[in-house]
Amino acid sequence: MPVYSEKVMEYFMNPRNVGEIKDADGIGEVGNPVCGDMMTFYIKVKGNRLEDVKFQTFGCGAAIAVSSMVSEMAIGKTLEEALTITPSMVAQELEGLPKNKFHCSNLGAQALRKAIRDYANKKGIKIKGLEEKGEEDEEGEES
Amino acid sequence: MPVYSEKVMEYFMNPRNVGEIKDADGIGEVGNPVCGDMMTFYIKVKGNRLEDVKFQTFGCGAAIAVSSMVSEMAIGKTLEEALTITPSMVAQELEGLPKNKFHCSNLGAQALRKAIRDYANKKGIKIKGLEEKGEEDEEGEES
Amino acid sequence: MRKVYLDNVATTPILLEAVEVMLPYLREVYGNPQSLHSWGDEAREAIDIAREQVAALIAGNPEEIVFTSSGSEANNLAIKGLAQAQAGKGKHIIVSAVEHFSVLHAARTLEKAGFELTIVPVDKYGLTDPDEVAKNIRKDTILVSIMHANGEVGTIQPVAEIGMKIKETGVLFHTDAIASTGNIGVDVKGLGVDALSLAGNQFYGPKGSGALWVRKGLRLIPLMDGGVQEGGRRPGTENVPAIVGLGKAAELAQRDMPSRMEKLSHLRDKLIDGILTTIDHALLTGHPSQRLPHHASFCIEFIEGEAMLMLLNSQGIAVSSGSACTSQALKASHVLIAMGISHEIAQGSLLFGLGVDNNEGDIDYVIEKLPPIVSKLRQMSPLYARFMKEHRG
Amino acid sequence: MRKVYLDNVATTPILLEAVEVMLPYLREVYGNPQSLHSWGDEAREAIDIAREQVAALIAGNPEEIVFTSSGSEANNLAIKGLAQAQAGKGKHIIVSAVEHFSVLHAARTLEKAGFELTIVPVDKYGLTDPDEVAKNIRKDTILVSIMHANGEVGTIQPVAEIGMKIKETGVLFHTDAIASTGNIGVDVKGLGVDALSLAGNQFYGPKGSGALWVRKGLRLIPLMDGGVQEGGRRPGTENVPAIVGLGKAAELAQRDMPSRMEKLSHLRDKLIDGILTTIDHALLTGHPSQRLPHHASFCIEFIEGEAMLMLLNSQGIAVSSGSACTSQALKASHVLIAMGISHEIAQGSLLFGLGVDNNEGDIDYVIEKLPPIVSKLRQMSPLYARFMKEHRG
Ligand SMILES: Cc1ncc(COP(=O)(O)O)c(C=O)c1O
Ligand SMILES: Cc1ncc(COP(=O)(O)O)c(C=O)c1O
Repeated sequence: MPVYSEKVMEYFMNPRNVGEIKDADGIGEVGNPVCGDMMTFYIKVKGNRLEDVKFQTFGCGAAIAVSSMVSEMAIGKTLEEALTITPSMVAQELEGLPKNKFHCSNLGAQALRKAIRDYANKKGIKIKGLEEKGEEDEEGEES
Repeated sequence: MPVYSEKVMEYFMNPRNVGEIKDADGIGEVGNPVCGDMMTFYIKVKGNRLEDVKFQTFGCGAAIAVSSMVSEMAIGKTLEEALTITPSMVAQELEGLPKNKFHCSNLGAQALRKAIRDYANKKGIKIKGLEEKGEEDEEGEES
Repeated sequence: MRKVYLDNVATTPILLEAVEVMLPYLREVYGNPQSLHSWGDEAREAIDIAREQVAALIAGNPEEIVFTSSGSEANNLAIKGLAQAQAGKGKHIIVSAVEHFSVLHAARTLEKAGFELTIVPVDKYGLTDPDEVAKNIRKDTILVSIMHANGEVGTIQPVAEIGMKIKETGVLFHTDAIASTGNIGVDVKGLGVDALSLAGNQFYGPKGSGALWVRKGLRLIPLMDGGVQEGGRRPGTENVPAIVGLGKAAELAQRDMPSRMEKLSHLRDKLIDGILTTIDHALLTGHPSQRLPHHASFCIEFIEGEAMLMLLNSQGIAVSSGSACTSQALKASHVLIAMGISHEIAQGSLLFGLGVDNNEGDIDYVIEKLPPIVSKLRQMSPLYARFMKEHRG
Repeated sequence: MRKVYLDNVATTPILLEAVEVMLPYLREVYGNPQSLHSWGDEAREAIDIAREQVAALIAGNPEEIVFTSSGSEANNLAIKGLAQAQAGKGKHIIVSAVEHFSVLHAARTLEKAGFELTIVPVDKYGLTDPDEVAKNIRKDTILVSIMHANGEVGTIQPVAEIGMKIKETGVLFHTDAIASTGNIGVDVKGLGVDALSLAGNQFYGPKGSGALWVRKGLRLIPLMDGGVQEGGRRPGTENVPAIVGLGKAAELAQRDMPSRMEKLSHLRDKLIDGILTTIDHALLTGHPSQRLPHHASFCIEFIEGEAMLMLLNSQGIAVSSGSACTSQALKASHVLIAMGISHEIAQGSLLFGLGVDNNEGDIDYVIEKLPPIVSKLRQMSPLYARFMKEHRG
């Protein structure tokens, strides 16, 4: 097996927050099945907080574990706080990722950010931390 | 060990006719220590026959076995008969030689021929089978 | 938990009979085959026997066998060694699009060094068209290499037909028979090849053992320089135990081939049936009938191979995948892509290599465990969700 | 009959402890280290441990170890792989005249491909002068390869001094430490090298195991193309049992080196003394003190090596020779010739490689058996007869 940490294995085998939120307040989709991984994040916002986060992921063990970890890290956070989640924080929470799987942790953070952006766009609001990066940057960042 | 036949091993381990004939009637030396093998043949002629043949050999197991076999094949033969001993006859009597040791069987027959030539030169006689080849040819033949 | 090893395409276990004959050469018979004493003799004689056993398996002559340390080495030696030896005659090489990287990348290395390379395509089953090969032969073509059986999709190529088609051109013909040798009948004369690669760990022999058969008289530039081992074609102290084990494995493969083939193709058919009937949107890859008897490969749509491997492993089941995520380079299998399978579907690659140790229970176990794994991953998959919306909702 | 193996320079036996750790990887732990399941995990973990053990023996880092199938392969990979990777900078290579053919002929192959080769001489002990190496470095020099210890004459080269001398030039420095590693202390940092070759069967590890240590960050063009094994530097399914055995042998060598060296150098000195005092016109080859602790080599004048080997073998004694007759090419050892020994005297080459299994009785036995063998052959030798006439008569 890939040399995954126990934490990755746990989050892969028993993923948290899998699924779709039917009436999501924001949806973010990143990746591409051609490249191997694709993630869709759904968020439900209450007040300024992420009341619920769910995901669907097509991809490897790391991609699933990352999605699961990001969703768990995000739930309960304010939107501003959620936007501070970085790929390296995700990797660290997962007790490390194999080198050639780093890009999965990027994808997770990107998908969440995209869902928040979707929410912001729909609401026509500005959120601190969101304007700093263009969408294109997000797709490409650190990968 | 080199893949030697039992006959080669026997003639190497217990070589026949090793040594020098002090008052030899003919002496033939071939080979060159630089190349790995050197043989000296001594003959004693009585009437027209090889009454005794002895050899000294510097060389590998095959060279020693060949010398030993040639000496044994030659003793008792007439000079003309002895000159008909060919390298392949020697190899055959030894039940074969590894490919890269064929040249040893050439050396043995050559050394005997040279000793007979020496005898003929000393006596000023001609021997059938001797005139056919020049000395240079002998050194080089089939090698 | 039941343990079911179905990754015999990656490597087989060694048969105990082969291990047994190796043990003395690991321990008491430790001489160097090049040494001129009885320790050396014993080692050399053991190698000679193995050379005969391997030659017999493929109907070649013992002196035509060059022992190598792996299948990959045999392929590299064949491609580079033959091409370089023929370079005076021309510089054009032909290989198929589904060759193993040890052939394909070796050919690419030659390309960088000034050779010209034609890569012939395959059809959706992974088959190379003999006419396509023949058509591409030019005046300056010196080498054709078309694999005998593909390790990823199991397809058996029409090597004998290609051999016939190109025979009169005099172009050298190599076949990578690493996935096939020892598993199906391989006969160098019947195939009409000039060189053939094989590897012990594909047919219950040891790792670290391989061989290149090269037709007598053919020149070959060695990959490595050094001593005179293997007739000057492959230097380095011989790996006596591995060679001895390879020889024994060859002998056993020859002896047991019919029974192994019968048993394995039966289990394989059961596995293929079981998977195709219990899992929707599963696709058999490779040729449906012209395939290795122990080989079953699929693409399971909407999900990814590595994730399946991990969940199968958690159930004690070992298989392989050609998905991008399972490759170091994160690229989907070039074999599946060459067969026209989309990158998306190639991601769901799953590959079963059955072995002589498997039984019906193993197959039942897989057919029981795989469908819920597929369901679980599909429940997570945005592709599956989208598909369901489009087609059912 | 007593059996005395003194050909440990050709190959050592494997220590039983090393065989023991290999056995599970020959039998039950048969996974492919590249496979993504627990069978693969077990194999990969075993290789990781071996990599640490081998790295520890030479004070390198585990990720700097590239496992190969032999010492010869490691040398070829180093010479060809480093030179080709550096070819953009220059094309000049320096090796010594006494290198093993896997270095010397590899360098010659590069020469044919357009590289330039300087072969630096050695003195009568087989030593390369560090100044001579430094002097030959040019602007376009890219690689120097000087062996650590010579397998034929046992001489240990001043590698560390060469390393110091050429350090500031930035030229890559490889050493063939195949004869030395595991037998004497080898420390890649102390030696100041960029790459180092070693082989398991030179220090009681398995045949079919070798390694190239290459300093982190150095580019290396692989000899073979294929899979991603060994960080893309050496493809082919890993020979797990051999690698595991190599690792264990490395660990044992590190642990037992002082005691082995003491024991072996004592036996060696006894052997050298015994031979030089019982046999006239015998010459110790190589350096009298700067030599491998288990190595004793001679030229016995007036007679030829193969004949001695055969008679020694008939007494149960195994040794080697560098005589022309013992070589396939029928050429005297290039090492002895490079040391200025005449072809005639080189013919009498005899080479003893002592091992941990030897004891005083073995040495006594050789000293008892060798003199009559020498006498017997000298009695047959025309060279000896001539010498006796000239000097006594
Ligand atoms: C110094 C040296 N280099 C290279 C080799 C080649 O080793 P192998 O033939 O095992 O590949 C040897 C073998 O004895 C050696 O002594
Ligand atoms: C067709 C084919 N060629 C070559 C190889 C390479 O074998 P190895 O990695 O053992 O050298 C394989 C391995 O499975 C194969 O299936």
